[in-house]
Amino acid sequence: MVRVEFLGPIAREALEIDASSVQEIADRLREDETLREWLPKCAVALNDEMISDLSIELKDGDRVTILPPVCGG
Amino acid sequence: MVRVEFLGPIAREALEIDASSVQEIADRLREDETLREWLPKCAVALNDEMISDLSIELKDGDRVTILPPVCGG
Amino acid sequence: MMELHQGALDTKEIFGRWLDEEASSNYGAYIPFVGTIRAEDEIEALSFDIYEPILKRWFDEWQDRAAKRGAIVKMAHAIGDVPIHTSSYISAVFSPKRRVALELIDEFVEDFKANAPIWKYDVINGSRVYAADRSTPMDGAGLLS
Amino acid sequence: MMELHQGALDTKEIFGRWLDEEASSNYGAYIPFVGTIRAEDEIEALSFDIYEPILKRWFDEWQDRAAKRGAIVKMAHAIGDVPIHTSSYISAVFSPKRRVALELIDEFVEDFKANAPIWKYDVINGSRVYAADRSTPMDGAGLLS
Repeated sequence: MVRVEFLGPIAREALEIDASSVQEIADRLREDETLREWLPKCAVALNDEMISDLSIELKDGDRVTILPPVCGG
Repeated sequence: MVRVEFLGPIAREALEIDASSVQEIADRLREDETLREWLPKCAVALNDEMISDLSIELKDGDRVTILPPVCGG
Repeated sequence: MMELHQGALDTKEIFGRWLDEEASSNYGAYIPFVGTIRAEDEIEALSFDIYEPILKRWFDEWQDRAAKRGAIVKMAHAIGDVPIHTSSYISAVFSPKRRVALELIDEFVEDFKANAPIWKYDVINGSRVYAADRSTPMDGAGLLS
Repeated sequence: MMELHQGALDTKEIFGRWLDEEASSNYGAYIPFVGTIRAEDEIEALSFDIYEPILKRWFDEWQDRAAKRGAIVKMAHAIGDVPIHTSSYISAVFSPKRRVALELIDEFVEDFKANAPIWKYDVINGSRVYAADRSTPMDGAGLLS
């Protein structure tokens, strides 16, 4: 299982998803109406490292983090 | 008379020169061997205002200041 | 050094401590950037969420980039509520040379605004409202859409 | 505000005082630039001559330029000897906006280096040697040559 966590203002509990690639995570999250507005604006990290490739393979215990638009300072 | 003052590292006493324009000051200072190396690198102020025009006329009591290369900070 | 503090930063303490830390490092230029909460609209404070593991990686990469130019960076940020007219953010560059310091502080602060995993909320009548209009998607956003 | 001090600057005092002066001015960004004397070659200190009337005019023009962008500038400089690892120069920008502050501090510091009427000397074995190799002719230099 892969744990998907939502940060900052996305008021959502973490999900446990059975997925073998980032692409499969994308497929699953797109089905979720409440995420439709967030996904185009969100960056993604895998085990706390920013990623930019859907083809990355996932293994059991991986952690995917969804990061909405930021404004530090 | 116009007073000509030399700032910073130019180790010179001020001069009193009878001159009616900045051009005349330039003519006088160019005669001075000890200033030959300084003049090409020096900026000029008239009554504490930076100037860039030789044709400016001078009047009695004016103060011309010679400013060598700077390095603040 | 990156440090996170609950609530408003003690700006003078941080400025002075960083100065002391590098007092013998022979840096010729020290440029802190101090961000202070402005009174705007009806907010009484801003509030911040921070995701520290990714912020730490972001900061460590900047430390490496600064090191290649002979410089170092430091950063402090507030977590939670920060009242107006107090400081939420200080970053700083120390460098032997003026030009490097001036360029780095600009790049560092701009990249911080764009890519540090920090979320800002207006605090109005005691409740937190996400500052969506002032927030920007991080580099690479939209991967899953 | 422009201030000249005999000898090394009390950097923390100046940073904190300027911060306090603008505590209610609603500026969102405060960027000081702190210049510190580096240990190089065999110098024990640097020493500075300043021609205050022209420095004051230069500074006042910068205050006007900053005001047009909603910002203010401040500056402190040492007169006379400043030992290594102590500070001779602080300038600062306060601005409502980050971008203006980052651009102004760069322009202000660079123009200061180029055009502030200040002369620098190395102090070696107690005697002052003009730092000719590090000094630059001011804008308009050569008028009389």
